[in-house]
Amino acid sequence: MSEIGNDGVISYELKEFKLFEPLFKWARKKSLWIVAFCTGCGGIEIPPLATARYDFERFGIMPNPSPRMGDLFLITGYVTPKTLKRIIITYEMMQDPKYILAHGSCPINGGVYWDSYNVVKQLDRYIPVDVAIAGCMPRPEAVMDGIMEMMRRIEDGTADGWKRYRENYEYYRRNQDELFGEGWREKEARRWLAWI
Amino acid sequence: MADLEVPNELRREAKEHDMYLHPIDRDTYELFFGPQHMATENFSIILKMDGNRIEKAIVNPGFLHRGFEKLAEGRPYFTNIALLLRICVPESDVPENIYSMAVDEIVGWEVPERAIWIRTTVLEMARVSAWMFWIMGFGNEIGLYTPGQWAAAYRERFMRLYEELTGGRVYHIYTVPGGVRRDIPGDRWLRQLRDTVEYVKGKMKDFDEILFDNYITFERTEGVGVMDKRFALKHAVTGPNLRATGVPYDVRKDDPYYLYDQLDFEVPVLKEGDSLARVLIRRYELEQDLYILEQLLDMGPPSGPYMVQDARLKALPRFKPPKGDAYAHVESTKGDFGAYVVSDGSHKPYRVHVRGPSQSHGVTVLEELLKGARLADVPVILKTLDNCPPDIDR
Amino acid sequence: MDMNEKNVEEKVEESRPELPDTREGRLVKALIEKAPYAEGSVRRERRVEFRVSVERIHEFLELASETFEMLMQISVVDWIKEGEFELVYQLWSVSESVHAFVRTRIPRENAKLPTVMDVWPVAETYEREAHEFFGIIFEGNPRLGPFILEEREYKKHPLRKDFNMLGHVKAIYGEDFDRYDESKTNYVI
Amino acid sequence: MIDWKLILEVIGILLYATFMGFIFMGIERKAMARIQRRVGPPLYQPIIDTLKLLGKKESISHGFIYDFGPVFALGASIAALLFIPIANFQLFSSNADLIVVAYLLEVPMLGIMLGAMSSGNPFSAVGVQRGLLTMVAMQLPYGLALIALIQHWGTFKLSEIVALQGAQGWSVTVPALLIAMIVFDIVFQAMLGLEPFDIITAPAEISMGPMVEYGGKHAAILFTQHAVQIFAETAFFAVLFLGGASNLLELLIKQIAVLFIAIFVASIYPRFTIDQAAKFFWKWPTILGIIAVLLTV
Repeated sequence: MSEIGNDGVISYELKEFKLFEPLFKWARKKSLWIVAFCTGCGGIEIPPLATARYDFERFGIMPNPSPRMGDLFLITGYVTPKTLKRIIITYEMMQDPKYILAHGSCPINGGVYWDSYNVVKQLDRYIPVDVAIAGCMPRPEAVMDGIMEMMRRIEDGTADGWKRYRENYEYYRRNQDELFGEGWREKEARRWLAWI
Repeated sequence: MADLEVPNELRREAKEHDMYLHPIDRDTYELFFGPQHMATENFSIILKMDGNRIEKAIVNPGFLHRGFEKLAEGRPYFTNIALLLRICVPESDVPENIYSMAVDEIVGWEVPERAIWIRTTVLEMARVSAWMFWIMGFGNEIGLYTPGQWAAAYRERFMRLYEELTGGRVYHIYTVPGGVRRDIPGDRWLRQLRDTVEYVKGKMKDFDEILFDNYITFERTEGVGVMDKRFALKHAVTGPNLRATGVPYDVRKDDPYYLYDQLDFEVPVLKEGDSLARVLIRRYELEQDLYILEQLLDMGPPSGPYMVQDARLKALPRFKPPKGDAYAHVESTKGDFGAYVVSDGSHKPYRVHVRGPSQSHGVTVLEELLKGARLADVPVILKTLDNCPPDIDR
Repeated sequence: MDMNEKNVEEKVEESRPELPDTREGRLVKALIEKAPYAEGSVRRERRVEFRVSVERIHEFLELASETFEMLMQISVVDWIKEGEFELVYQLWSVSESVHAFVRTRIPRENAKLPTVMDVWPVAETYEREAHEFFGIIFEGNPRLGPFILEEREYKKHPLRKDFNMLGHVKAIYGEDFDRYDESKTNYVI
Repeated sequence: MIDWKLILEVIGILLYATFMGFIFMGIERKAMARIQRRVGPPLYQPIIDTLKLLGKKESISHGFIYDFGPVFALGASIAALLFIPIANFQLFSSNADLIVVAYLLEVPMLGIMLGAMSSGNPFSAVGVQRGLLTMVAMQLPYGLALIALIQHWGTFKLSEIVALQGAQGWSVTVPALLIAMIVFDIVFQAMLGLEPFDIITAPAEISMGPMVEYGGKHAAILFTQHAVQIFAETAFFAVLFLGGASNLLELLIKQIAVLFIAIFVASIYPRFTIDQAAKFFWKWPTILGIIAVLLTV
C-alpha cells in the first residue's frame, strides 16, 4: 500500500507456502471477515444476517471495522462515483486474498437506477467482482447463498478476483481514471490516508 | 444549457470555509470519520481534532445520491412508488405514504376507509421496526451489543408480517396513490400482528433493564450534544429530537392524517435536550406506537374496497392527474418527512421534492453539536440524532 | 381528510381572494396587513399560501418567521417554458399548526436571491442543495459549492429540466443499458 | 547443562496455554452469541481465524518498530505465563514473582502501543492515547488489590500463596480479600479488553484503535498473544483468589468460571468513555481497594 500514488503499481510479496496452502484455503473459507462498509441500501439486510434469525457468525463470518483484516467486501447495493473512490481505496487497503460479493441488481447493471446520472452502471469494470447476487433487495437467504457460493469458490480456487486485479491492473486503472479523471488518487486519496 | 458559474468571490469564500484545504497545524489533526466506519454508515464527517476534543466538524454527505428527484420526473406516477421508497431504507413505507398522500390530494381522491386503516397500520409497523433498528444502532455505538441483537430479531417478526402483507421484506411497494396494492391476507394475519405486538410489549422490560435504565448509558448520554428549544426550532429539527427540547410537535397530532385524530396516544416531551432526553423520548415513543397498534387492532379494519374506484386507474401507465401541487408530511421515527409534488397535467410528475428529516438535523445541527464534543461522543450524537444519510443525499 | 384543493392557475386569476374566517384565514390576514406587497390565500385546512416578489422575499420571510418558526424545505421548481425558477419556501408554524407555501419566481438566467440563513440557520443546507442542483446563487451563503455531488455533476446542475440525463449517462458509462423494449428501439422504464 | 525436562515442560505448557487461550476466546464468542440468542461460531473459530490471518499475503510494513511491537507483546505474555504456577508446574520462580507477573501482564499492551504508534494512523494514535490512560487509571486499584493480598498472606511468592490458600481456605473466604477480589475483577475487565472498558479498541468510535493498521501475519501474532494473555490472566486470577489448582482440570474449571463472570459483565454494560473510565477507576475500585488494605493491616 505504501507504493500507492507513486507509480500506481502495487507491489506484492509473491511467496506462497505451497505446503500449507490446502490448510489456509480451508481456513479462508471458514473465516470470512466482512469489511464494515455498507455501500448502499443493502446494508439494511446485514443486521438481520448477523442476528438471531440468520446468524452468519455460525460460519465464521463477522464484520470487522478495519479493512486491513477484512477478507470479504460486501458491495451492498448501488455504487455512486463518490463511494466508488472509497471502495477502490478500501479494496486496495485490504490484504490478499480478498473477495468481493456484489449484492443486488444495481452493481450488475444499474438496476432501477439504470438511467441515473450518479450511479455506476457496471461495477465489474472498476474492481473485480467474485460473486454477484441478483435481486432488489436480495433476501438474507440469497445473501447467505451468495456467501456459500463464495466459500465453494474459495475452496476450488476460482474466487480469484484479487489475482485478476493484480494481473489486469492496467485495465482497471484505466477504467477508474476514465470515470474519475486522471490523478484522483493523488488529489483525494492522499488526503484520506495521509499517513501512508 | 446556460452554464451558470459561481462568481469567483463566492468560490473563494466557500474554500476558506472548508478547513481541509488548510494545512494541518501541528497540535491538531484531521480525522476522516467514515464512510468506511462502523458508526457512520455511508456518511463522512471530517473532524478537526485538538487532542480528544473536536474543534470543527464538516459533514460530507453524498455517498448515496442517486438523483431520485430527477429520476421521478422521468417515470409515470405509479412507477415512482417503486423508486421513491428507496429514499428512507429503514422505514420505506414513509416515502410511499407521503408521495401517495400528495398525489391523492392533487387528484382529489377520497381514499377508502379500509385502505386508510391499512396505511395507518403499516406506518405504525414501520415505526416499531425502525425503533428496533434504532435500538440496535444505538446499542452498538455505545458498545452494548446484546439488546441490539434481540431488537433486530424482534424486527424480523415484523418483517415476516410485512412479507405476508406486501410480498417484500424491506421495500414493500405497497401504498400507492388511491389506496393500497392488495388486501389484508386474512384474519390470521391480524392475529399474528396482535401476537407480535404483545410479544414485543412484553420485551420492553428487558430493554429497560439492560439499555434504558443502565448506569453507563446515562453516563454516556447525559449532557452530551445539548440543544435548546430556540436552536432546535431555528434549525428545523423535528421528531423526537425536537420533542426532547420541550416542543410538543408531532405531525400525527398537529396535522393529523389517516386515523390519527381518532386514536388515543400521547406525545412524550422532555425538556433537557441532551442525548439522554433523545434516547428516553424514543423509548417512550416505542411504547406509544405499540399502544397505537393495539388500538388499531381493537378497531379492526373497516370493510369496503382497499383501492379507490376510478376509471382512470384502468390504464395505469397513462394515468394523468390534474394540474396542481401538494405537500404532504408524516411523522417518521426520524422526524417530519415531507414530500412536495407538482403536477403539470402530464403522466409524469413535474417535480417531486422530498424533505428528509436528516436534512435539517444531519448537517448544520450535527456540525454545531459536534463542536467541542469528545471523539467518543461522535457516535452517540450521531445515533441519538438518528441521522439517516439517504435522507440527505436522495 | 379535507381535499378541497384549488389549482394554481385559478388562484393567479383571483386578484384578492376572500379569506375565510378560520384560523388560517386570520393568520393570512394578519400577515398580509403587515406585508401588503404579498398575496395570500388559504388552500385548505392547515395549508396557506403566499406569493411574494423576489425583491422583498427576505423581508417577507423575516416577518413570517415570527409566526412560522420552522423552515421545512426550499423546493425549487424549474418552469422551463416560462423561463423561471419557482422557489417554494415550505414553512411550518408549530404554535398554529399551519403549513405555508411562500412562492417566489426568479428568472432562470443568472438566478440570484438573498439568503435566509440569518433568519433560519438551517437554510444553509437547503440553499446549498438548491444551488447544487439548480445553480441558483444565494447571496450571503458562504458554503455554496459541491455538497452532495462531485465536481463533474455539480457543474451541470442535474435537476434542471434542460439537463440531458440519458446523454450524460451514455457519455460516462457507455451506451449499453440493456433496457430496450422488444423492438430494440425505445428504452423501457 | 540443558534442563531437558524444563524445556519440554515449557513447550508443553505453551502449546496447552495457546490452545486453551484460543478455546477461551471461542467460549467468549460462543457465550456472547448465546446471550444474544444466536447459535454462534464453533469453539475453535479463533484458531481458524488465526490460521487464515497467517495465510494472508502482506504488502505493508511501517518499519521495524511496527513489526517488532506484536512480537514484543507476545514475548511478554509468554514470560508472564511462565511465572504463574499452572497446576503443579511452576516453570520459573523468584522471590517476588507476584510483582513480576502483575507487571509482565501489562507489558503486552505497551508492545501493541509501540507498534501502533509507528503506523501513523490517527485512529491508532487515539487508541494508544486511550490505552496508556487506561493503564495509568487501572494501576491504582490494581496495586491496592495486590497489596491487600500480599499483606494478608505475608508473601510475594505465588506458590506460597497457593499453598497457604490450600491450608487456610481460599482468599475469597476472607472478607477483606473478597473486597480485593471485586476490585481485581473490575480491573480484570479492562485487562481483558472487554466492556465496559473496551475503550482501547472501541469499534464504533476508533475502529479497533491500535489494531486498525495491523492485518495478516501481524494480526495473527496479536491474536496468539491475546490467547496466551487470556490464559495467563485467568490463571493469575484463579491462583490469587480461587486457591490455585492441583491439576490442569481444576485450573480449567476455575479459569472458565472467571471468564464467564467477565463475559456476563461485558454483555450487559456499554462502554465508558476514557475520562469516565479513569474517574470510575479512581473512585469506587480505589475506595474499595483502600478498605481492603486497611482491613488486612
